[in-house]
Amino acid sequence: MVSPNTPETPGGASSVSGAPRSIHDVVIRLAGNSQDGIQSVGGFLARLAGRSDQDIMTYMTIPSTISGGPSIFQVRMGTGDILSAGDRADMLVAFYQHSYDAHISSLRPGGVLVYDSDHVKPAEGDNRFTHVAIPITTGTVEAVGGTSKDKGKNIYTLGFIARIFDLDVQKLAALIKERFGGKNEDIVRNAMLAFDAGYAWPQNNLRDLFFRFEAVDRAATSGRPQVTMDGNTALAFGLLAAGLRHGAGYPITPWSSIMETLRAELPKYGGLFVQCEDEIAAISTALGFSYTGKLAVTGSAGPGLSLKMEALGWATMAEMPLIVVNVQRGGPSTGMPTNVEQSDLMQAIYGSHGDTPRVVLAPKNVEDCFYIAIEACRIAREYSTPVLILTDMALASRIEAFDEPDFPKLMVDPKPDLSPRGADYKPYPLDAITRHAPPGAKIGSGKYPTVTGLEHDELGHPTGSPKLHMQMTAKRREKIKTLATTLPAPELNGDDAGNVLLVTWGSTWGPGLEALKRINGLGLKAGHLHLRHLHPFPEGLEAIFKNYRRIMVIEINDEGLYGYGQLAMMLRARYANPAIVSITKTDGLTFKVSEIVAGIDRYLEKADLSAALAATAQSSLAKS
Amino acid sequence: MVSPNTPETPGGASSVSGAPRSIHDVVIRLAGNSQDGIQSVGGFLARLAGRSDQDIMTYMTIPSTISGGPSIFQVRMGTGDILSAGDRADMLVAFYQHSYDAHISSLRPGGVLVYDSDHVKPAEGDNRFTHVAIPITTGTVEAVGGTSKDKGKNIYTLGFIARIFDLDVQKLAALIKERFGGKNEDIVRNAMLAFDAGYAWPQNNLRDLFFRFEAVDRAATSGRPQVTMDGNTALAFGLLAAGLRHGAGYPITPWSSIMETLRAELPKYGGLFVQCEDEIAAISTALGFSYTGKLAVTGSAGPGLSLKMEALGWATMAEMPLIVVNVQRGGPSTGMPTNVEQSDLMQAIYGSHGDTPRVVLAPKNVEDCFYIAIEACRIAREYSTPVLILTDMALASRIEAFDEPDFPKLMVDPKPDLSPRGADYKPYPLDAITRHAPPGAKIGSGKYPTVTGLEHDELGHPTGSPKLHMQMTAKRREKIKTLATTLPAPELNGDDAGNVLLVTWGSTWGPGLEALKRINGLGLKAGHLHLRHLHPFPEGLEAIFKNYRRIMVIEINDEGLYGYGQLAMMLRARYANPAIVSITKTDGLTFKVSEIVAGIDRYLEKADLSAALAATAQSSLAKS
Amino acid sequence: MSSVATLSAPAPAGTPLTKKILTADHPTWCPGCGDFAVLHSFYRVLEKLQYPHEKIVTFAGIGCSSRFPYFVNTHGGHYIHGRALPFAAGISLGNEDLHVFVFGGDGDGFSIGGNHLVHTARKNVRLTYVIMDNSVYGLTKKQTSPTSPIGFKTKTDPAGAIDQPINPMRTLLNSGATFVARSHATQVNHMIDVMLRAAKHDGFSVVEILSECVEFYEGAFDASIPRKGGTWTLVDEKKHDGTPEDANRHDTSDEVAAFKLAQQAWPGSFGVFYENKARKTKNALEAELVTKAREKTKQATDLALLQATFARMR
Amino acid sequence: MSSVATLSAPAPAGTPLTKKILTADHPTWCPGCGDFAVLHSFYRVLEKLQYPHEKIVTFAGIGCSSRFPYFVNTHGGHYIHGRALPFAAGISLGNEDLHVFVFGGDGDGFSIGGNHLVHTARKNVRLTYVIMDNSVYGLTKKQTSPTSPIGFKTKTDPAGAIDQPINPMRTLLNSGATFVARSHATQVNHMIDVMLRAAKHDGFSVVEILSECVEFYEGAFDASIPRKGGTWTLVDEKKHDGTPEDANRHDTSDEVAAFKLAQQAWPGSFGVFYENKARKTKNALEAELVTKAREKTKQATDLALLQATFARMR
Ligand SMILES: Cc1ncc(C[n+]2csc(CCOP(=O)(O)OP(=O)(O)O)c2C)c(N)n1
Ligand SMILES: Cc1ncc(C[n+]2csc(CCOP(=O)(O)OP(=O)(O)O)c2C)c(N)n1
Ligand code: SF4
Ligand code: SF4
Ligand SMILES: [Mg+2]
Ligand SMILES: [Mg+2]
Repeated sequence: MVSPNTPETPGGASSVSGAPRSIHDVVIRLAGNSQDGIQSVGGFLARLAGRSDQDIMTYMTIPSTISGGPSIFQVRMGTGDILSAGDRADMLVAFYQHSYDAHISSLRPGGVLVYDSDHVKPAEGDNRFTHVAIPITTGTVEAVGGTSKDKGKNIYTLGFIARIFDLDVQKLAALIKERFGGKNEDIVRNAMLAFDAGYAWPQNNLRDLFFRFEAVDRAATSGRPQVTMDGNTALAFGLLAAGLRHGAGYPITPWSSIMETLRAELPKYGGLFVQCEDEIAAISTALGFSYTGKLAVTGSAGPGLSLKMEALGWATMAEMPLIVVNVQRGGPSTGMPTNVEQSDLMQAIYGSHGDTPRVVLAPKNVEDCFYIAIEACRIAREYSTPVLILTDMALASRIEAFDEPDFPKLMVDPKPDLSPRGADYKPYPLDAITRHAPPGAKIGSGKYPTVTGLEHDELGHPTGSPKLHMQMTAKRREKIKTLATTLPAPELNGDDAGNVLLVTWGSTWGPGLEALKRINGLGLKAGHLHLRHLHPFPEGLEAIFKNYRRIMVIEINDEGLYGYGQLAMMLRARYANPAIVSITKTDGLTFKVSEIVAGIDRYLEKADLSAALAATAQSSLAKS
Repeated sequence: MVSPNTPETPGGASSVSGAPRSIHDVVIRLAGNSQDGIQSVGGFLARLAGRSDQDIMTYMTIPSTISGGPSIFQVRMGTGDILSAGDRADMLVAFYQHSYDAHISSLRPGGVLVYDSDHVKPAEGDNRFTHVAIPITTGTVEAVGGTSKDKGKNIYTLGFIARIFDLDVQKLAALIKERFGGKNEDIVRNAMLAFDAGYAWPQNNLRDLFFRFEAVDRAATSGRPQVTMDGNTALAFGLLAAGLRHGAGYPITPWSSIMETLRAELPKYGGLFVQCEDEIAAISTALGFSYTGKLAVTGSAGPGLSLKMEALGWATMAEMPLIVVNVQRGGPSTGMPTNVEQSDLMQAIYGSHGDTPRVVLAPKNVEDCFYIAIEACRIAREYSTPVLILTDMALASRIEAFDEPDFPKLMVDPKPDLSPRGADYKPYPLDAITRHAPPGAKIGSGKYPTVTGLEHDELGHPTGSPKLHMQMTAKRREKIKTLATTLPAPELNGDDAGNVLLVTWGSTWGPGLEALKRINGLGLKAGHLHLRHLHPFPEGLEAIFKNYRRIMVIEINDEGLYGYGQLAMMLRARYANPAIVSITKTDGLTFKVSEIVAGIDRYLEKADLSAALAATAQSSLAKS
Repeated sequence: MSSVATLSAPAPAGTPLTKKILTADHPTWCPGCGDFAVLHSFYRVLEKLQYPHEKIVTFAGIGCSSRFPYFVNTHGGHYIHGRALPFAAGISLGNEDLHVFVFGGDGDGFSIGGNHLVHTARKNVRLTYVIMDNSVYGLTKKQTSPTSPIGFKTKTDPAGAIDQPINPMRTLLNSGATFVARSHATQVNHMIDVMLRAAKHDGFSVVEILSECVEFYEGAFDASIPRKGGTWTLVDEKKHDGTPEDANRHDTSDEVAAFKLAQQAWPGSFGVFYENKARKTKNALEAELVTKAREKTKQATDLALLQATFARMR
Repeated sequence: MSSVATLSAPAPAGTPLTKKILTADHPTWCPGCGDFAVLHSFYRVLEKLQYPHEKIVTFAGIGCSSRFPYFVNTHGGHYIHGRALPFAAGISLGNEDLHVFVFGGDGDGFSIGGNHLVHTARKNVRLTYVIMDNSVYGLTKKQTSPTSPIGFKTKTDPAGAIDQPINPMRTLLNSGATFVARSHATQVNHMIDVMLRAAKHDGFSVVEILSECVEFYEGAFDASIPRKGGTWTLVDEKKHDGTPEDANRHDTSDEVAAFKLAQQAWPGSFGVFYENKARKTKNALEAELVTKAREKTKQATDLALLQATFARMR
């Protein structure tokens, strides 16, 4: 069984011997109700993959009803890089009829349908898939007794999945014990009973459903063990590693889990996180922390970000360092709170009134959520500026495995500088980047500084001077331009010249890169550029762009009044290059590789493909 | 005495006979303290000009101290179009030494310095100017008695100005009586005494300072009498003429005077204006009014606009009509509250999270403040959308004369449509522009509509459907694109092809057009395009742009990280045309014509000018 | 526009408003959520009032409780978090014929919306506001709310809440609201009574209803549920019957007495704490401004007014 | 970070803080503005307190009164309109050694900032907040404020204000502030006394000062100025001397009594209305969370903590 996402994998032929068939990766979709704890099955598989040096990515939907209800958890695991959650499933596990009805279409032809024969009746004579009937409910009941069956079903399922994919049972058992360890013995025992029952079941029934992941050595990697977590967790711990110890926020999906993690963790590090009455109070309190020399974080999702625009403008004017996290969701307004979108970029850059240059970064995957948080803190401190991190709903909630960070190397010491300042100290020197003297620091001149949102002179006192307004506006702009000159060259994949350059930002990195492989595989000369730094841009993009006939910017937002998305707008304005075009969508879901490929196809002309390839490429592009 | 702003005017030679010399227009700067009531002198001159079918423009500075202090009032009056307040003054009236010191540099060489000889000692032997010493203070005291001298000085000044420029004394006297009419008789008498004394004074002293404005017939005009007012007043009455009867706001300079006018006027029209606790409550209350079918206005300046971004996003999502006025001032943050800037354009378009297409308009002068308000109301109603009006501090406070509007033609009837809706009524039809049924309207189907900020189906009920999010996002975008197709072609002045196209928006219209005349006068083939519709753009700009070698966008904001201003950014992104460049500044003052010309000069190459003109043009461009 | 304030008369003979007619989408609330009972009671209140269907408006902010308008088949909507009151003020002042009801939660009303409550209430804008207080943030899945008691464990206070909560009744009394009552989602008849009185009050009326969040704060209000061993105490209102015992009864016009009720130990009493029938509504005050202004201008037409004003600016 | 709450000791022997040292820019206020006296009194308070110069922070929002920090030579700043309190909470919670003072006006504090007042106060964040109430918007040149009395003519109420104003003292008491006092800009010694007590209070202390805007609301507070025929009534605080007359004196720990003071007819009394020395500050509560957490983790280093956490996520 080979994932359609990786056509190049050598699929072993079916064997009656029961010897496992070798696979590269697999996409399993579990469809049930949120009460069934299918998320935890995904969690176990994810952590197992992590501990087995396999790569993994998960994807889930949150029911729109408050009271729970239909929900899915999709896990893609395998060896080598996993770049997206997979366009379609290789295996679907359906717990209920409604799960089957809603998700059978997501199963690829030739895929395996596993269903709870106690609840589901698949369509008669549908021979597109391998049907596997398992009495999940009764099987669980028999194993653990009627009482806690709903608890058991997910673990039972984990059992037969472990058997089918020849997973490491010792490690799984260990994970289960860790997970339920805290609770009383029975729970652990019940869980193991359910697991064993599920594991035992297939042996006598599906000899021919038996797979094993190809072994690949991860020599290339750090050698440090892998950890698995979602993007919000990674981001929160990135802030901790960066020495950030203070924050303030107000709950909103999908930002809340970051503030909840920080609220729970910070006291251990001697810090604190304040839940405020609203988002305006939150950014204000965070700025108060930063003012005392303790770089602080605030964050939210769209609606909350809109409320922070005035205070954020103050931060630029007063040149106060601050980290602002925006976990993007479907907009506008309350929009689609549990869907993904990348439609807050323009606001991040231009949402405040006046000329307010500020820094905007975006992580490309879960691991990058950790590292971008560290970079954001460094930039905020070095340039005394607010830094926005634009992550999104998809990164926030999905689980990935990545190498444990090299903490001893990374850790930053958070101490504020309260040393006395010299007699010549000025908060807003025209000839240098602002370095605030926090309260508590003696000022040699005896003249204490004022931070302010009014235009000001070098000492922070208000001014109506046209000259000073010009100079201070330039000061605030130039420091961000200086930052631009220090940014690393962006990641460039594939051909360094050709017909097409795919440009991505944020979580479209994975599908974008996978799409590149797909079209390269089809013989199209193309590259892929990913931007983590969205404002300011790194230098040298122009030189890269000129090597491609078309620059296609892929983003999850609207084409707008003039036919391009938000990053595309920024790039077109800066480079006035008509070759920059857009591939956008607004369905609130992450990009499927096939959608990107279809988008590319729309822009291609025969001429783009060598005579030889034209036929195949064109057609297969269109099909794929 | 000829204004440097109009080189082509034929200046008559000095005459001893006392016969007046003919002039085209004059720039008078009155410099004193805000307590001296010099504004009212400006006011009188402005209204006189209005009543004399002369054109006029005023300009004033507001002291940054709360307690008043140094202040100026500059008035430019004359025949024909007055496009800017004038780069330099032809006459300076200095009340105090500090006034003289601060403003003598603004007087053009050859200009006339009038100073209060009781307070001012001009520099010894400075023969750049005609010095005229008038004992304004003692002169006033003698005329009206010591008591109320500070009150009288300004009227005394008005007197000698009337004499020097041969102004219509009857009309002035009438204006003075109207102004002080309400108060007791003494005040009117004292005022007239002061006026007469001032008027009498020059006769015996400055025979050779005697001017008269050229007569020009205003056949071209509507024939309706002129009115004189500032931009905020014009905007407020434009809203009234458009049938707007409801509003809500929170005070902030320079928006306050609009809400104050509306609060005072609306009850007469059966409407009301609510002062709210903050800007968020204000836009919310205004949206509540609009929801009942009564189109409403809210407004503010930068800081308040930043607070409205979340609710404004709701207005786009719920498709609720609304007028939002932003009287732009110096930013960012609290910035420079009494200065002008055009730095809120990007926020107006992109300040809310998510994809929130909305309409943005900007008036070009005081008269246009009136007409753009009417257009904004029409668009808001027709497209059920929020419309932002970006005016600015300069337009808000300066006085201009313009033809009284043709009210019978203009008036709009504000009645909301409460008629019963058919059984097929839907608030958010996918195939038509939303027409809300206000509460009070019966719904035939018996299914009452919900307005919401969540993504929704055609009946306004929440949805998580990817398809509907795509369709509704398109619905919100397409209606604005439809509006774009209906917009009138923008105003194009000068050559319709050539080296340079000047592009302006908002209050830079006047200086931009005057700059065009200047460079045309120097033989440079150039045009001037003014945009009143900033989002969406009118169609056909590309066709215009291609007729010029360089498109220079003139705006009062920062060049940004990449070297262009905010409108330039929008145009570069849309047309990906590298010929679009920027002329920006951030000194918080309106553009001087000479600054624009210098800006143009920086971009010009010899090649841009015919061999013949090269020398003159180049040099004079540089000099002017 | 704004005519002098009057509550419009019941619907003319015709199909009466029934729960069936008033029912819209099926509520997405968790089974057992207290909000169901509030919704049911509201249907009953509208059945009793029989306002013209098209003149009823149901509005809300954001939260589980704020989903209310989707479940009531009237004109209405779902605004942004915490700002429903100023929006509703616009509705009430924009059209005198409407009956405006606002629903929301403790976070929506006391946290982000706290200031709008005060200013809408002090202005006495005519509308009825119902707060469904579950002492937790429900929709966002269990964070501390301004009414969460100290020690309550939430995702934002894993060690238990430490900040002193607000006293909701005291806050409502201080806001300047002219009708302030308290009820409980387990007491349907009581809810109907107070909501009915609130709706009939000519001014800003507010009802705080303890409505349990079974998902994230089970048992929050057991102390006031008899069948769970709690005590249910009603406010004993003055009957003005001149009897001696009446002297000790609660005078709903007495602010200090109301303040003392609000200061009672948990779970306190339920019923109407305060009622001020004298204060004019903002609706009426603005209408008077219009009347005065129109008299001054001798009912001049809009056109005449504008022309006269501009003539003065010649 | 946050060590357990303590007010830091007076400056070590050295140059004492004097008005001269504390004076910064010359105030841009109108001649005769009440705020001058408040500024003068504040200098005197700092002279008495002798905190280390660098540990004093003066912050404000926007308004005439909020220009205060420019005129005081300490660390400080000028934030956005109405939000100075949450900013100041960050300062106070961010560094325990600081002495944080916030100044602002009635519009800044009761209109746009009203909700922040409540939530910063109920959390009892340690700082001192001084409201200079002139019952008008000064900086924006005479619009109605939430404390403007009915009938007061302003640019936004040319026919006179019609909305019921808030009762500032009642609002402050209800906010949950643990020290609430009232003073008057014409009574310098009284201002110094109450501001001094406010500064020494270990918690959220707030002082409302009637400070006349001579430019836009002349004579606003004459009713409490003896030389203008007004009456100046002091709060008669309990001396706890066991004397019979002491029984009738005001007990600053009695909320109901304080509420009654707030309900007095204009111009009412001046002095300390309420004081709660028992309630813990948020500063202390957060510090306890840190202490408990650090004990649980046996004072592990940040590095060790992070490594252990990630090990659990393998
Ligand atoms: C501006 C903004 N901030 C935050 C949120 C997220 N949010 C939605 S509802 C809610 C609070 C819900 O609590 P409550 O008002 O008590 O209603 P409940 O769900 O408990 O009924 C929050 C924080 C939002 N939608 N908008
Ligand atoms: C967000 C925002 N809204 C409005 C303003 C304009 N503004 C500045 S100060 C002020 C109110 C001033 O009144 P108050 O707080 O009483 O201070 P005072 O000037 O009377 O001392 C207002 C509305 C602003 N600066 N920012
Ligand atoms: S989460 Fe709580 S408040 Fe929300 S619906 Fe469920 S039970 Fe009700
Ligand atoms: S306007 Fe009023 S408050 Fe402001 S400085 Fe002048 S007197 Fe003081
Ligand atoms: Mg709640
Ligand atoms: Mg004030």
